[in-house]
Amino acid sequence: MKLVYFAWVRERIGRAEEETEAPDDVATVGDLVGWLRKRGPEYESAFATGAVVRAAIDRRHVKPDAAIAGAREIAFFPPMTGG
Amino acid sequence: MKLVYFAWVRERIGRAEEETEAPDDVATVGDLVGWLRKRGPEYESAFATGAVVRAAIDRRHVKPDAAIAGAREIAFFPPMTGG
Amino acid sequence: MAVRLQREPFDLGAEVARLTEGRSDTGAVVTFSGLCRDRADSGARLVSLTLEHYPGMAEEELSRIEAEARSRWPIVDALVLHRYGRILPGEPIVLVVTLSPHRAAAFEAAQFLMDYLKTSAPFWKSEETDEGEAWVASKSTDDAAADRWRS
Amino acid sequence: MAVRLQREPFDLGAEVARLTEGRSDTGAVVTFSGLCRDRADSGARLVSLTLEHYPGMAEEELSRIEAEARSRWPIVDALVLHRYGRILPGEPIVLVVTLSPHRAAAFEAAQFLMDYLKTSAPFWKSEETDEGEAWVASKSTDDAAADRWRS
Repeated sequence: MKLVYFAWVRERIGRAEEETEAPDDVATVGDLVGWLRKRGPEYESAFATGAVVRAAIDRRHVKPDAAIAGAREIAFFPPMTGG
Repeated sequence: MKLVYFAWVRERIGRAEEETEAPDDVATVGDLVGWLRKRGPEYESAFATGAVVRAAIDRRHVKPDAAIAGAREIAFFPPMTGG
Repeated sequence: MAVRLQREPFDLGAEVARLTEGRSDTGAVVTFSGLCRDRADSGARLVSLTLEHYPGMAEEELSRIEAEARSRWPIVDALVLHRYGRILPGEPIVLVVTLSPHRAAAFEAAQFLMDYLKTSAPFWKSEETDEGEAWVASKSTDDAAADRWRS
Repeated sequence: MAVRLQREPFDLGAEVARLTEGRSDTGAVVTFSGLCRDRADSGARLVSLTLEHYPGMAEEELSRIEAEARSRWPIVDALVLHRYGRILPGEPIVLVVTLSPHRAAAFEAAQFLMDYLKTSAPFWKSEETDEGEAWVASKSTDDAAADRWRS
């Protein structure tokens, strides 16, 4: 599973993408965030409580309760500010 | 007092403008229309009951009850279809 | 702020470039172009449109509509341009441009200008088709569109 | 119907000319141009904007928004063009164009495209000012603008 990060989420984590395998009990996007936060202070900073981070699975917006089974690419980013 | 006509009002009356003096008892735009209708079939046709004709006094839209005293130019025309 | 009447076609890009050139306080530019369609209201194929206007009042009425828009929305500049005379299918008839720091204001002011222009600016369209010439009838939807701004 | 991402500035007149050329079934063309302002959200003088995007998803999401607009309004053609990379004050950032037989549809579809684009297209602005660089915070007014289309 490929994780990709954008804007200040990318900056806080310190990389634009990475390959990872989450444990079997990580079933949703919310679970994945919880698991990532324990991997180090850079993740803790990116996903800190109160920080609003959005997610996409295979290039479609999803909510935290979305299942990650079968996902090829999961993206995390701040609320969009284009236009 | 100058009267000016546009679009099918102009075509029915057969002229674009004319100078006229209405009798003293012609006080409003509505009175003026009533008086004009009696001047001939071309006016009768232009201002026939059911024909929707709008008016302007000195280049501002007015309603039939507008007073014509002091008017330099009174215009009659169909509802606008620009844009 | 400007109002312009002209016989000739206009160039959208050139008009907008003139309005935005040298200024960087404008976040939003909305344009509306009204084009001459190839069908008359009757459905017949349109040969041409002829636009008659009330010289003097047309400019004054467009200026009044523009002043009203300016009083309702934070518009930093605007243009209302209307053609008269003979117009062929595909050609532009009318252009409204609004510049504002905010997109909602630019959109609403442009819609307001068009809605009011349609019902109050003294212009009249005559359609030439294979079946002859006929004056265009006013639309009740245009009156309704203008009415929604009255509060 | 088209969606385009590019680094270079665009030319409004040329884009609209390309969309309208050779067609005379379109009564109404609405354009929205979003321009880079000379002030950051903080009020500081802006040196430049940098737009980061999610390659692949940005195009797909803009296409989804455009398809949604097309399903809601009688749009005969549309363009959504978004820049990325470094952008200077006064330069254009985004362009939306809608073509419709009717002006209300052209206006509403353009507003819808902009409102949805603002909240769902994966672009992020970073502002460079005399005081340094900072990510632009999302605006609750943008969320509210997008929400009004949900019924």
